[in-house]
Amino acid sequence: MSFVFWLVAALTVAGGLAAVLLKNLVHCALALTVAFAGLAMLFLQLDAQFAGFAQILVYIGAVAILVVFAILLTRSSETPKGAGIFSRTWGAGLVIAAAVFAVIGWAVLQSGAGLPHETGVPSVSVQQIGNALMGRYVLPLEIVALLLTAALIGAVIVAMHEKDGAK
Amino acid sequence: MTTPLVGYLLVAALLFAVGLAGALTRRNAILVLIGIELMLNAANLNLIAFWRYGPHPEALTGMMFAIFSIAVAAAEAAVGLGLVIQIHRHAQTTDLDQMNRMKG
Amino acid sequence: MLGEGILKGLAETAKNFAGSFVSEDRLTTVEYPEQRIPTAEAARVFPFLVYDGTDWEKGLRCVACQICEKECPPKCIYIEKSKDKKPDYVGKMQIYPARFDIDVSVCMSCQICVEVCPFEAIKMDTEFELSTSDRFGGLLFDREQLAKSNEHYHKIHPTEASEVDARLAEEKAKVEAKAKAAAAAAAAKAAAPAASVTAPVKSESTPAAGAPKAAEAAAAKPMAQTTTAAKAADAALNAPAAPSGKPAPASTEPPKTAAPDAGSKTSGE
Amino acid sequence: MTEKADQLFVLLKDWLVSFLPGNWQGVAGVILGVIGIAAIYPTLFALAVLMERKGLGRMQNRIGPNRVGPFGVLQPIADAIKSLTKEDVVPVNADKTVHFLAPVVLVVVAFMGFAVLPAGRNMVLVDMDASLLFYFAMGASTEVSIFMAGWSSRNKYSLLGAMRAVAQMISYEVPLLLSSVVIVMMTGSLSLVKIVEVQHHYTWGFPHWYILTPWGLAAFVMYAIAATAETNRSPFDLPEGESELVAGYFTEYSGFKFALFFLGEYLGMLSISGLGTTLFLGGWSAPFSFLEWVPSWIWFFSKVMLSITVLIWVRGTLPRLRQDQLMNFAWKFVLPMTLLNLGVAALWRFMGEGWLRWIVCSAILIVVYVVAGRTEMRRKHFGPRSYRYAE
Repeated sequence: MSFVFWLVAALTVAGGLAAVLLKNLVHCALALTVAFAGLAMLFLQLDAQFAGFAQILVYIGAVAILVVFAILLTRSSETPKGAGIFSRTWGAGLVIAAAVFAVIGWAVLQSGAGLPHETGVPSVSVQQIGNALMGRYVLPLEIVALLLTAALIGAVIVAMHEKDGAK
Repeated sequence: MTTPLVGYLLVAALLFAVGLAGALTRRNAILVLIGIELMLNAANLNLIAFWRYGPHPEALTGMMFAIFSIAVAAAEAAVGLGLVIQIHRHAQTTDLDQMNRMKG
Repeated sequence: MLGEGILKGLAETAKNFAGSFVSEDRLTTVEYPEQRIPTAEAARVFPFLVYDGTDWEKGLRCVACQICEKECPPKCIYIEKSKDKKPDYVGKMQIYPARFDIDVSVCMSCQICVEVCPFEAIKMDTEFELSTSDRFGGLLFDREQLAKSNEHYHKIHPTEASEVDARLAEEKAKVEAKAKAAAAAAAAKAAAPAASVTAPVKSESTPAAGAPKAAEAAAAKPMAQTTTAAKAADAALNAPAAPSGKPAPASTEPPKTAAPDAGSKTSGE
Repeated sequence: MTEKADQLFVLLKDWLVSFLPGNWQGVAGVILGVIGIAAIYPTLFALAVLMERKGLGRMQNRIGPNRVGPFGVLQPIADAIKSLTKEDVVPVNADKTVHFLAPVVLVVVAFMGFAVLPAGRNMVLVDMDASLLFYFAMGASTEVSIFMAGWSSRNKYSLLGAMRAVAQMISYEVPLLLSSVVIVMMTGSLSLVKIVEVQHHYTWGFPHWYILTPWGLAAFVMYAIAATAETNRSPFDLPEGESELVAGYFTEYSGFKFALFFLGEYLGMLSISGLGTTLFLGGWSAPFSFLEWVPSWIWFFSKVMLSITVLIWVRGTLPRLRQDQLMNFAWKFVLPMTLLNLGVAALWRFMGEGWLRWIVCSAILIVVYVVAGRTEMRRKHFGPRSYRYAE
């Protein structure tokens, strides 16, 4: 259903825009969760159930909450009233972003005719994903596991209070 | 499923641009991280869309890529936010415009 | 082992749950307005005024001495003295409170008024359901609302009330003995022949506990007047025969618990 | 007849749907399923509230509600009417939109979890491949709504309660997931329907429930602990510790929105009990093979209510934990135990049939439990409270 797709796409993009445009940081984080939820719905539309639910579990359940915690922990530094929320070089950034979008969009539209429009729904069970993870992709899986462990320990050490005597 | 692949790719491109604009223009370090998350997600959408419309969906390549990307993004967010908190503790600000010195 | 305490606790609550259906001890709550826990004897809420007999206005023990009014820490008692006098429990003429108000919204239930009262006239009540829709007037209790019978006092604080009654009886007996002595002395002094009449009457009436009344009656009237021996003897003779005509009615009698005590004392003297 | 009773709701749905034209029947079936969920679980919620109030009262030597209706059974209705007619107060400084959205999101997410729970034979709204993952995704989303509630109220108690709740839920989500992963490992499926079907076998009249294996029992205990913490129930109810935080994250909610929070909390309890039932207690399967004539949905709902009873019982028994005890317990005891349990389950799987695996697996679990418990108790990580006054 195309209508549902456009609705969800609009929701996602609106969430993303709100996340980068709003003044209040917590509102930004909540808008980010909307964007994440929209993306998860897009994944579901693409018949990628596992990825969609993983998206919700990881992004909404963990990353958004992490962002919120970070915002509250650094709250004393909220931008003072007078200063804008955008950087001094916002013009350049906007131009770059617009240029990137223009290039990608142009490329997509150029190749639009050659892209497939209709394919059968791929019948992929979670079991297949599991088998693939444990078979063909076992090395990446292990590397990701290592990366996550490293990131966990690293994040704890980075964010940990340094004790005065520890130096 | 009548939505063509182009639709997904355009949405992903838009989201990526929005994320990039956020990362480049906002002053707050956390907002920059949010922008980066959006860009990663846009890439994920592309991966899933290509997996869905690609010639060999049963090979699961795009799906796997997206799943690993999600895991890596979680790690990235954790470390990134840890860094932001540490910087804030160090410089008492998360305003990137004021972080213009290498020495504390 | 870890978790042992949790299991013990769970067993205890399970016992409580199951026991609440069978055992009274495991269900200590009662359904209040319908069911009530009997108030403890030591329960005290707000003060009330004790009266003897059936007529609250006549039997009020309070003599409007205003000690409680002065002692009351939050000053919630308001007393107006009467112009006239009425006899108290021993028959002595006393003034009485024309107005006696307690603002129970101010009262702090400290019981100081009870402790300072020399006449055992004010005691603590156990009535606690005093809610009213009238915020200002409703909690200002006047004489009529405050007056409660000695029976009520016995009902709520039996032990204490018995003690009080015993004490009162003792005092009364003392007064009476004094009056008797005075009467006897007066009789002996004024008219020697009358004494021979009086003595047998006394000895007759003591076992029936009629002597107090007689003495009272004797004390009430002849003290003020310069009595003749004949009059005193008349009074002593008439008293047991027609008690209703005299100011001290039967209900002034010490209650049953105290009665034998008082009686024995009287006969002993 | 037995068959008919078992499939009562399914047949009812099919009969109702058959009045509609062919291409509408699918949609109508889903809508009817949603209506069923929206009718049954709030009813169970009312029942659970009543059970909690009466049962807790009995445990505390009192009678509990007894005024509305006979023995107070209509109390939930009175509560509902009271909540719905009360004034809805929103703090002046509150973030109005977020404040409004928080309870809505909570209840919606809580309801969505029920979609994948098989409430009986063929009685599941959505039977998808990754339904367990879906359930946990929905469970994770409640954290956002709780944060929204706490933050938007602009009240320090609300915010503290919300942060506590979120930190606690994230911490206990890990053991919750890991204890469920054991089941997935043994079943080879994330589909809850399939998990129940695997357990629906009998040997000598006894069921093949996962709780009846050493690793299953261990996982169930861990699951129960994590689920209690996940639903912010006592003894893990620090987020709403009355003595310090008024009511936690819904301090600033009143009237209908408060009722929604209340509903969301109990729906969370019901759904997590339902998941526990599905994973460990054989879902809708009967406890003995000779009891199979009882309709499957009766078994499911009675098991759920039994779990709720245990939650109430625990609430009536245990005092609240301290924050450090809570976190130490999650990360230093429950998490290692679940990880060990994963290994034990793998061992069970590869030791093959026989009595040996029973002994080996039970021995490992019991020994580690006792040793770890003693060590932790000795280190006072979550032992008796010790107070340090002026240092």
